[in-house]
Amino acid sequence: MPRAIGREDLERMLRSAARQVLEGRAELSRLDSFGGDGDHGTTMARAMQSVLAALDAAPAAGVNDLLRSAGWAIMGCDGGAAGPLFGSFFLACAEGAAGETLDAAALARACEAGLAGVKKNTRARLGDKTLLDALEPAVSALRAAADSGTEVLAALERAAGAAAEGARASARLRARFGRAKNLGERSVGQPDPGAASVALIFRGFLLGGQSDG
Amino acid sequence: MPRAIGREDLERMLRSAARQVLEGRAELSRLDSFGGDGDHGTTMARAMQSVLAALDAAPAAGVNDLLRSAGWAIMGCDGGAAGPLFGSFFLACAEGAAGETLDAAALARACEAGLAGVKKNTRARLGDKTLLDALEPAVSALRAAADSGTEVLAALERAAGAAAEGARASARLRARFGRAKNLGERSVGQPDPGAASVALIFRGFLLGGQSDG
Amino acid sequence: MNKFLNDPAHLVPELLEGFALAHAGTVRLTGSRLVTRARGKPADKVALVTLGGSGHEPALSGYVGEGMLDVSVPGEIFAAPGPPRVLEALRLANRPAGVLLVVLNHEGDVLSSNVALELAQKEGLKVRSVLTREDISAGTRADPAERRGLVGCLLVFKMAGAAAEAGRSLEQCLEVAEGVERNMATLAVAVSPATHPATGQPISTLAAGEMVIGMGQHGEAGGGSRRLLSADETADIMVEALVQDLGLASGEEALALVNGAGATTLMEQYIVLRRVRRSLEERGIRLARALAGSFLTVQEMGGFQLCLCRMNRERLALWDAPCHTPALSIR
Amino acid sequence: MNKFLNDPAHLVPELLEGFALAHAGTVRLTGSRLVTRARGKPADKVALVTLGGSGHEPALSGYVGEGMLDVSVPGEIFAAPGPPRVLEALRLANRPAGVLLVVLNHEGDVLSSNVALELAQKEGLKVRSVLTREDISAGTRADPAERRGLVGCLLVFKMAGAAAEAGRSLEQCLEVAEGVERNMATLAVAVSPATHPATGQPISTLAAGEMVIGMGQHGEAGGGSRRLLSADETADIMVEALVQDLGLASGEEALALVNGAGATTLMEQYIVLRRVRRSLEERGIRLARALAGSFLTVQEMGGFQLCLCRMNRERLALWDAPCHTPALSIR
Ligand SMILES: Nc1ncnc2c1ncn2[C@@H]1O[C@H](COP(=O)(O)OP(=O)(O)O)[C@@H](O)[C@H]1O
Ligand SMILES: Nc1ncnc2c1ncn2[C@@H]1O[C@H](COP(=O)(O)OP(=O)(O)O)[C@@H](O)[C@H]1O
Ligand SMILES: [Mg+2]
Ligand SMILES: [Mg+2]
Ligand SMILES: [Mg+2]
Ligand SMILES: [Mg+2]
Repeated sequence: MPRAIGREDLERMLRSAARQVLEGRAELSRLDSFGGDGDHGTTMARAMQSVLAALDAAPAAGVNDLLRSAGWAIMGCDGGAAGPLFGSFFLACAEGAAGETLDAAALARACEAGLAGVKKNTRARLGDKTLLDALEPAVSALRAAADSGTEVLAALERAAGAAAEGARASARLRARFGRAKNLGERSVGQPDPGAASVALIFRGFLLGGQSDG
Repeated sequence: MPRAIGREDLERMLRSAARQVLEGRAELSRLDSFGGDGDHGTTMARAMQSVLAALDAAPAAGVNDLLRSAGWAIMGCDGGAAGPLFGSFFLACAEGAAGETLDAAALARACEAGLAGVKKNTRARLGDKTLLDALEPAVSALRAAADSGTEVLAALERAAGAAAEGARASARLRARFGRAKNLGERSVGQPDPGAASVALIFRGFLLGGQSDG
Repeated sequence: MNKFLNDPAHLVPELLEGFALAHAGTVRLTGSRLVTRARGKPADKVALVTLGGSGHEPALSGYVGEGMLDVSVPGEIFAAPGPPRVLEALRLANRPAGVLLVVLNHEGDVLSSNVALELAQKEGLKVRSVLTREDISAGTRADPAERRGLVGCLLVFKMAGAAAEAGRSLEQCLEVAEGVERNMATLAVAVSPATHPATGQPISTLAAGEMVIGMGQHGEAGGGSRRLLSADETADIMVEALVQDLGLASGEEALALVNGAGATTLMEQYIVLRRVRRSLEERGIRLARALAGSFLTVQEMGGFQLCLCRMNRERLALWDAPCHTPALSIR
Repeated sequence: MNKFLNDPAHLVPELLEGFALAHAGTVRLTGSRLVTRARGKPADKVALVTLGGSGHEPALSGYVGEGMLDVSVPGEIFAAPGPPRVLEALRLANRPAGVLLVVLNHEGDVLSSNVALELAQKEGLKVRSVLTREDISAGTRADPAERRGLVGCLLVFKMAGAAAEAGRSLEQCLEVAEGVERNMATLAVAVSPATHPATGQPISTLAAGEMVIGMGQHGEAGGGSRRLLSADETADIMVEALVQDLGLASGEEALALVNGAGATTLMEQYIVLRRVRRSLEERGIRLARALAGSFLTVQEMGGFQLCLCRMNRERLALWDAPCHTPALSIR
C-alpha cells in the first residue's frame, strides 16, 4: 500500500471492515443482550451487507464517492439507533475527504469530520458508554499520528489500537444513552456493543489496508 | 320421617343435597379436569348455591313448587352443559310430582318424569359416560323398591346406593358425550363428573330424609 | 397465573362493566347482563341473538351493533348461559319481523337454547334458530353432530345481520345464515395453553415446540401433537384440509378469516394469511375477502383458527354491507 | 419459540403482505415498503406521517386511513427505519398544505427522523414534526428527554388527524398535536416476557407472579419487580401516578386508554378499565372517553399500558370525529 489511500485501497478496507463485523455479529448481539435488546449484531450485519451490496452494485468514482455510498447503504438498512449513527459517520467522512487519495493527514481530517457528524446526531459524549467511547479515541490517535508525520498505515494501526482499547474500557462505564441506559448502575461490567463495532471496523480498515489487494 | 315425603322433608332433602355437592366441589372439578375443562365442581357449586338462595327467598307452597323452584334456580345459574341437564331433571320431577306428599311410588313416578326430562335434552344414553349412568340406575332402583312395596326412606337408600355404584362404574366407560368425548379411549379410567354429582345429590336426599329436621 | 384479576366470582360482571364503558356509543347492558345495541333497530327488521360462555373476548358480545347482532347473552367463563337468560334475550328481541337465534354447536349452548326455544315457542315468540358446526376436525360433513361451532359464527352474524338490516324476512335471513353455515369450514391449531382465569389452572398442556392441529379434538384432520411447523407449512396443511372439506374447486372464490387464539401475534396472523392466499391461488381459488385478528380468543392461548367460506355474488354483497360493532367495522 | 414464522430475514415483508391483504380497502403498500391510504386525501389538507419498528402490530401502520395517518414507515423488527425511507415517505406525503411527522421518542426513531428532516428541509419540503414522550416512568415533565413515546401516539394520530381532515393548517395541526402530547401521560406494567421473533430469545425476564410497573425503565414511578397485584390495586397505583404527573384536578375530564401488550386478554383490559373509571371518579375526574384493546403490542408480552389524556371541548370534538383505519374505527 502506498503512502496514501486510493480508491482501490479504500474499497478493500471497507470490505475488510464488513468482514470483521459479519464475523463478530454473534458476539455483538451477545453484548447487546445485557442492557439492550440483543440485536446489535443482527443490525450491524444487515448494515455491512448493505455496504457490500452497494460496493458490488456501483463502482464508485473516488474515495469520497465510496464513503458516501457506504454511508447511504448503512443509513438505508433500517438499523434502529446504530444505523443513522454509523451511517452519518461515513457520510460526514465523505464530506471531509478532499482529493483523490488520503494520506494520514487527509484521513485524520475525514475521520474528524465523520466524528463531528456523529456528534451532531446525539447528545452522548465521551464516557457515556456509546460507540463514541471507541470512535473518539480512534480519531484522536489518527490525528496525533498524522500531526507527528506518521505514515498512513502506521497511523491506522494506532487508531485501531485506540478503538480496541476504548471498547474494552467502555466496560467500566455506566450507560447514559441507548437502550442500556435503562439499566443504570447495572450496565457496568460489559463493553458497549456499539463501541465493539467501532473496534471491529477499525481493525477491518487496518487489515484491509495492510493486505495488498 | 313419615312414610311419605312432605314439603318440609323435601326442603331438608334439597338443602342436604346442596351441602353434599358443595362439600364435594373440589373432587368434582378434579374429575372434570381429566377429560373436561375442570369446572364441574365450580358449576355445580354455583347451581346449588342458587338452589339454596331460591329456597331462602321464597317459601314454596308444595312439593312440586319446591322442585320447580330448584329446577329454575339451576337452569338460571349459567351452568354450561350441566345446568340445563340438572335443571330439567328437577323441573320435570315437578311436573311428575302429583299430590301434597310423595310416598315411594309417587317419588318413583316423579323421578321417572325427571329422567325422561333429561333424556329429552340429550342424545346420550346409558353407557355413554354421562350423568345418566348414575341417574338411570338410581331411578330404576327407586321404581323397583316402590313396586315391591318398600317404604320411601328405604327406597331412597337403594336409589342412593345405585347412584353411587353407577358413578363408580362409569370409570370403566368410554365418554361419548360432553367435552370428555374428545378424549376417546383416553377417557377410560376415571368416573364421569356429572355421574359423581348425581351420586352426591342422592346421598344428600337420603341423609336429609333420614335426619328429622 | 400472570393475570390482572380481582375476585374470580365477579369476573363476568366486571368485564362487562368495562366492555360497556369502552364501547358506550355502540352497546349497552340491560336486564340480567344482556348486551344490546345502544341504538335499537326498527321493529320491522329481523333481530339477531346469540349466546355463549365468556372468556373469549371480544366474542361474542363484541359483534353486537349495527349490521350484526342485536342481543348477546354472555355466560360464565367458558360456560353457556342458562335457559332463563336466553329466554329473556329472545323476549327482549321479539318483534313482528321475528328473531334469528344463532347457536354455536357446544353442549351447553345447545342445551340452553333448546330449552329456551321451547319456552319461547310456548309464549308465541317468533323465533327461528341456526346451529353453526363448521369445525372439520371433529366430524364429517355427512355426520356433523360433533362438529363444533368455532369462529365461523362471525360470518353468520355478519351476513345474516346484513340481510336483516336490508329488511329481508325471517325465513330469508335464516336461509342466508344456513347458506353461510353450509359453505364455511374451520380448522384450529394450538401451540401454547391457556389459563382458566377462575381456577388459575392451565386448560391444556402443550410442550414448547409442539403444535396440535384440530386443537385437541378427535384428530381426524391432522392428529395429535406434532413438531411445530413453519407458518407456510401450517397454512398449507390447513388450507388443503379445508378446501377438501368444502369441495372448493378451481375457479371458485372464498373468504379467508385468520383468527388469533390470544397470544399469537397479529404479525404471525398476517404472515399466515399471506400464505393462505398463495395456497388458494395455487389451487385456482381466488381470495375474494380476507380478515385477520383476534376475534374469538381462548384467553392467552397460542394458536389460530383458519376459516374459509365459499363466496358468491350474494354473499359478497352481504359481506361488504357496512357494519359497526366493538370488534368489527366494515364500510 | 411457539410462533408461526418462516425465514426470520423476511418477517417484515411477509407481515406487510398479509396486512395489505387483510385491509385491502383501507391501505396499500407503495415504494420501499411504505404504507399509505388506499384512497388518498386531497392535497389541500395536511398529511400525517409516522415511523417505527415492526413487531408491535397493529401499530403503527394500523392507524393509516381516513381520519388518522396518511403514511407510515415500518422498520425492521424493533428497529427504526433508516432515514432514506423516512425521507421517501415525506416526499410521498409532501403537498402544498404541508406534512406533520409524528415521532415517538426512541433513539432510533429520533435519529432517523432528524437526518430525514434535515434532508427534507434542504429539498424544500414543507414538513413540521412533533415528538411524543409521555412515559412517566422514565423522566419528569421538567426533564422529558428520557420519556419514551408509548401508546399515546395514537391519540396524537387521532386528534391531529381529525384536525387535518377538517382542513386546518399545518401550524394548527401541529398545535393540536403538541396540545395532546403535553396533556397525556402513560405508564406501563409487564407481567410476562416477549420473545424476539428473529432471534427466538426472550426480550426480558419476569418470574411468575411478579410484575414490573414502569416496564423495566429507571423505575422512578414504581421501581423494580414486585408481587403481582390485583387488577384493581394495579389500576389504582397507575391512575394515581398518572393523575399526579398530569396534575389532573377534580372537575376536569380525561380520556383513558388501556392498551394490551399482547398476551393480556381483552377480558383483563375491560376489568382494569372499569376500575380506572372508579378511581378517576373518586378524584372527581370524569372519564369522558374510554378505550381498551391491543393497539400497540410487544409481541406476546403480558401487561398493559394505561394512558390518560386531559380532554377539553376541542379535543373531545376531534376525538369524536369519524375515522376508519385497520385498527381503530370511530363514527
Ligand atoms: N443516543 C445514542 N448515542 C450514541 N450512541 C448510541 C445511542 N443510542 C444507541 N447508541 C449506540 O448503539 C448501540 C446499540 O445499537 P443497536 O442495538 O443496533 O440499536 P438499538 O438500541 O436500536 O437496538 C449502543 O451500544 C450504542 O453504542
Ligand atoms: N350431552 C350431554 N349429555 C349428557 N350429559 C352431559 C352432556 N354433556 C355434558 N354432560 C354431563 O355434564 C358433565 C360435565 O359438566 P360441566 O363440566 O359442568 O359442563 P361443561 O362440559 O359445560 O364444562 C359431564 O360429566 C356429563 O355428565
Ligand atoms: Mg439493540
Ligand atoms: Mg366442565
Ligand atoms: Mg365448562
Ligand atoms: Mg433494536
